[in-house]
Amino acid sequence: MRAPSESDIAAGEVLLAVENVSLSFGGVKAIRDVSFDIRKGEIRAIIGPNGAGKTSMLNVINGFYTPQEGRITFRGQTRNKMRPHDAAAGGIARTFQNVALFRGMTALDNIMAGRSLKMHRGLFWQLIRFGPAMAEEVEHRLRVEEIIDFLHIQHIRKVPVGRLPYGLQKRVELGRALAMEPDLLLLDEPMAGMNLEEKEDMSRFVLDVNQHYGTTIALIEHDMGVVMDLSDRVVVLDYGQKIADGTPDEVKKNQAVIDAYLGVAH
Amino acid sequence: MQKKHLVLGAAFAALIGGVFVPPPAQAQDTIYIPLFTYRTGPFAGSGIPIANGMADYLNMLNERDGGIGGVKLQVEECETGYDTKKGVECYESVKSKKPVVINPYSTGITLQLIPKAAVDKIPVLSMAYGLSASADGTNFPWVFNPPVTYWDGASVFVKYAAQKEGGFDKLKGKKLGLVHLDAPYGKEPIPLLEALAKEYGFELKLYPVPASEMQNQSSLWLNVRRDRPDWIYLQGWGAMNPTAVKEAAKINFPMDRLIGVWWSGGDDDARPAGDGAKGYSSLDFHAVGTDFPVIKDIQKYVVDKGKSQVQKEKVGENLYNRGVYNSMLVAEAIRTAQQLTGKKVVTGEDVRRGLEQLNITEDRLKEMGAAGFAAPVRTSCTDHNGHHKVFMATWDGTKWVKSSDWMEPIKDKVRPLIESAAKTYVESNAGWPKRTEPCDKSS
Amino acid sequence: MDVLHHIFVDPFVQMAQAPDLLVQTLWEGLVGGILYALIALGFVLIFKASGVFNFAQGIMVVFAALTLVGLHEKGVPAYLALALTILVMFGLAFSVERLMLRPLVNQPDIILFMATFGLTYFLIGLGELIFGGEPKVMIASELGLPKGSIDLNMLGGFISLQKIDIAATIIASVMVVSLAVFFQKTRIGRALRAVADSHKAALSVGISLEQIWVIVWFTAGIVALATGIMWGARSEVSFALQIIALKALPVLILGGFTSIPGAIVGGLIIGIGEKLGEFYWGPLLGSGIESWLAYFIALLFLLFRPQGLFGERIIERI
Amino acid sequence: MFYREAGQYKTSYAADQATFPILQDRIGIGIILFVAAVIIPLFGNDFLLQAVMTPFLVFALATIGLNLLTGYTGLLSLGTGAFMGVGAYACYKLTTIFPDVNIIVWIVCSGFFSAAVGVLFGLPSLRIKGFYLAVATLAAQFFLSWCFIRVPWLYNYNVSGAIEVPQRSLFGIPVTGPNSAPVTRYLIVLTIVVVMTWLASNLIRGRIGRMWMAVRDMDIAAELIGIRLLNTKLLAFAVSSFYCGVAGAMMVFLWYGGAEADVFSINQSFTILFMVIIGGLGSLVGSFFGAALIYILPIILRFVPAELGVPLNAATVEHLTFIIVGALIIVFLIVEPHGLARLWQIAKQKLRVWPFPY
Repeated sequence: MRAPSESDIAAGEVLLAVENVSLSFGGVKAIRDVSFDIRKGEIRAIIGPNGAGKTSMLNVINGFYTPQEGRITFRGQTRNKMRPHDAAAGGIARTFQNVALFRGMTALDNIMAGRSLKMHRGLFWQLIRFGPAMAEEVEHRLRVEEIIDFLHIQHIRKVPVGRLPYGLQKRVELGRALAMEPDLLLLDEPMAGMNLEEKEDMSRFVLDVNQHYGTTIALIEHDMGVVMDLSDRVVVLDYGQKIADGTPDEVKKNQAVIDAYLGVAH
Repeated sequence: MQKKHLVLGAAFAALIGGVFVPPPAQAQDTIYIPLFTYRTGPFAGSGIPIANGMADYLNMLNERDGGIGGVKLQVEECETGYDTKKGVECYESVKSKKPVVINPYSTGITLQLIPKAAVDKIPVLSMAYGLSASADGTNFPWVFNPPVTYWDGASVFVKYAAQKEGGFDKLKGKKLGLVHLDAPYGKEPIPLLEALAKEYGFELKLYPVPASEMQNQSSLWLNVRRDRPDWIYLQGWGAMNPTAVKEAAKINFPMDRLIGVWWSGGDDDARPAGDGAKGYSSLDFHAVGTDFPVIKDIQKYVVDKGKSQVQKEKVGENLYNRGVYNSMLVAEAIRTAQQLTGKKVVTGEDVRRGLEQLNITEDRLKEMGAAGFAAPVRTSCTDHNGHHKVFMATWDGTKWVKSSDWMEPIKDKVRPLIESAAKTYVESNAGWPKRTEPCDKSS
Repeated sequence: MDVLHHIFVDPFVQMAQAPDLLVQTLWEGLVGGILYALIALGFVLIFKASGVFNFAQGIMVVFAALTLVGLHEKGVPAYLALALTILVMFGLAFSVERLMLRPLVNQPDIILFMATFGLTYFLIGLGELIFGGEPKVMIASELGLPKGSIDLNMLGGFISLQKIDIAATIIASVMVVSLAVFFQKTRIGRALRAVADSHKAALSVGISLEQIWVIVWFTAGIVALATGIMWGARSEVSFALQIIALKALPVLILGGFTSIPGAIVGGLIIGIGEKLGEFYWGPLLGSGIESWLAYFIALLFLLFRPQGLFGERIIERI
Repeated sequence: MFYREAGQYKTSYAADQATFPILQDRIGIGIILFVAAVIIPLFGNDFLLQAVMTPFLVFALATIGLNLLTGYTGLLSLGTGAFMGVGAYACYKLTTIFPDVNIIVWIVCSGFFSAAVGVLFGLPSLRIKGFYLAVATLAAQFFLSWCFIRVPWLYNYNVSGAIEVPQRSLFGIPVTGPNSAPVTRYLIVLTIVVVMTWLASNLIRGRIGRMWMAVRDMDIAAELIGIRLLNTKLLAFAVSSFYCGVAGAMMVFLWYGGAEADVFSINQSFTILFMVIIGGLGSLVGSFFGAALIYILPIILRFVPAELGVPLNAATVEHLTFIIVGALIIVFLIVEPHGLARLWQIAKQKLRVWPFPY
């Protein structure tokens, strides 16, 4: 089913490595000394109970939070501080737990906005909107239309996203992230609040993205079935600590994971 | 919901459409005098009594004499709120009705109208306000600012201070302060005071009050307290005046050394400070009170008949009488124009000649029922102001009383400054038209 | 070098040489600051309970004072006029809730903010229509407020304390304390605090949201009336006052939009800061810097502490 | 019936991205431009040209300027008046220093000066948001107002402290100063406003416009898709102030013919903000509606009592105008918080299905 075989990934080059990262807000420790890596071409799941620090982990990866300790190596470059737009320029895109679309804009404009980094015509040409500027606009529009076709959202192109149902909003958000043509795509609960059918659609999109574009994906998800089906490897967080890391099957059998999910006292 | 939208849209469209309705046509047998007034806004306190005085005198002429020379006056107020934008709008809206003279009643609006006057052939009468330089009739044939300019006023202040100190030579080393509104109007006297400071060797201290801080002057007056100026000249307007007078009283500044320009001499300017303002003087060029036949006539023909907006007890207050005085000048200019042209219904061009040949003598004042109300006024083709005499009015705790003789401005200092300022104005406005209007022989 | 000397040395030398002027400046700043704080307090009350940034607070000050003086002019005895004015302010609060807030509930902040702009225009027009645009003299003595001043000869000069300013300080303090007690001790007060956190919590106390809005707008109206009386007695009652009300904005920035102590402390900092700035440093720039100094103080402060003096640090989440 | 897009297929993305993709809109705008550029100059009287249309267009341009900042980028500004002032004073200085350069060049160039000042005062916007930012812009407003009075160099040390517009000509026809015909000035204002509106509409539909709206709708997400917040916000300040600056220069040179500092006071800022909100945040066509309603409505209200023969004095009318405008603002916000632009959309939607109810 998947393009790269599991053994490929096992041997594959590391795209992003998280080493000994700790993050705290005031006195509250959100992440404690967590290390793991994401290899090129894989689908990596991050799971854990509520409040385990999963979203904080994604925020650290794309530079929205700066960890107090530890370092992050992305495509061979190590850093411990980065602005989010640098992460985006480096090829990290993401979607959000609570849809973070630009509500006042149409679906098309939202996805086009995802291509801001790839467009270069300056203020003058933008004002004239003629010649090179129009050519650039049309060129990127073509790419965006491909994504729109891919996600089957042609009919809502010109609808302001604030008026769309939740499931479609999630899809538009995925489209916006794809428009950035990222190397690493972070998905924060892409299937939260969806019905079964929508979940299946979304799962297929995630797999297709991984296969078609060869995009590396890190995702947070609560639906264990989805996680086990989709992901190549899983890292489990609980109370900000890593408690397991491995293939879906390994993790499923891990006693610490079972305890965490069943709420055994520490 | 949807119906609401439709109704709103329709109402909006109707309103937009309304503006294209042409203004009603004017009857041709009247003389149209628009009055730009401000009964609203932060300066309404000064604007209301003036507006009442101006309107009441002209209405009285209509009621008593049937207008001027048998022609009814059509008086119409246009509310400016002392806002330049609305003033210009007023001007544009009255322009088509062939006004014979415009009273802008704001220095800001006057400045906008000065260049337009010559083009539209409508004279501008900015009575003792506006651009001092426009007293030069050679360069400003369409603008008039009798009876005095701000520079005359400031020179009288210096003269008065010198008198009290015991001569101009005693001014040397003294400190004279100017508390002024931080706007073109307030800054107007500065060049003259600077020139006089050089001449007589006194030190000039400036205390600007930003328009937004008119009611919040305590730190400024602390500065006054620190500098201890010997005399203070107050060039304020609206809410600034009463606050300044109160603050002066608060720092124990000697009130007899605080002199206001004529626009700082409203009853409402001094009243809030009550007894504290006793001794505060302001310059003036017309009398206060109702003991003049002309004011009595206004009461009889207008106020008592309920044809005025004024509160009865406020007739005769300083700024009310100023409005009356303003309208007297307008009426006399129209009368002069009628004499010069032999026409009954005069135009703006005729009234410009009338304003230029204004000669209100003592006898004429008596005829008007205003003997002792004001000093004679005379203008000429070159001198559109006259630089007439003013006097001091002092607040006695409840009203203004005349407290000095009529004092002549230091005309030989003011006039050259006016001419050079007029020249600068013309030079900086490339293409300023040369005077082409012929000068009438003095009658 | 000379410039640096003027900025960093001269003013302090002056302060030391004429301590009476320094004390007087501080006093003027204190009184000015209290009045700013009172205007800001009205903002805070409403913002806390309804999330509305009430631009009309400044005009409410003028409107309240104008109503009071206007009624007195029409022959109503002073204290009765005061009572009637309070009634008018209640009527205003009631109408605002009924006609403006209720239909606009759940709209974005900027819309409610704009609506209070509309209210400002409306009240300016209404006030001038009923009572006329002339500035009026505050009926301070009729209300039993003291007149005159106490001159203290000390520090090699004199310090003049206006009795009305002393009264303003006392009344403002009493007002703040009673508001604090009201918020802490009474059932309605607790509900008001609850509503700031969660609208449901307020409902559980048994008070409807609508009632709470009427109450806070009414309270803000009374604060406005007190401010109007004080400032009116210092200068006069006129619409020019509304420009000064804008000074409450930097005060709010300093103090935070929801903190009552913040409004007070912010008011004092702005009041004293701008008076000191104008008096000692203003002449360097040709005076009149008071018109923008307060905003610059607030701006500088914001750059270092964006959440205000008493505000909590906001952690952004997504 | 008549207003349908059905049947109008686009065959290229370029056509889909045109300024007016629907034929009827193109016809409509053509008619409006024809009326504005031909009918009004031919048949309008001076009052209509000079006191209604010219100010309306000037305000519309300033409203577009503020709308780019507040409506499209979500940054609240109360300093519009001052930024307009910078444009006016810059234009005055430029034309008095270099009198031979065409005045229209200077009117447009003066926008660069206010853009620079706008960027300077926009710097705090990185750390400050919402109402807090409004205070930063208030600082700009009051500080610049103070400068206009206190820096005599700005008004060439004129004794009056005001700037007076010298006469300047284009092809021998006076375009500024008292001798220029209202119709000339109106046509120049119209041209500048039309061109700049077109440019603005290009801008907001392209990459930069999308970046602005992204920052407005969710700045965090915008940052995570690679938008540099500070640059984007400063660009918005610059372009917005540019528009306001040109509007300010036009206000003084092509409408007032002279001005004192008071013209650019805080009240001007509030007026423009009203226009933006009433017209509709984030709508160019709304900017025109807003400017029309707030500027022209009071003028009409002034005439209404006179036309109906109701004897009201000027002051009462003014008071009533305040009351009505205030009440209208509230009513509009209640009925349609998204401004007149939304009403316009709804009307178009209705037209699309007319005469059927759905």
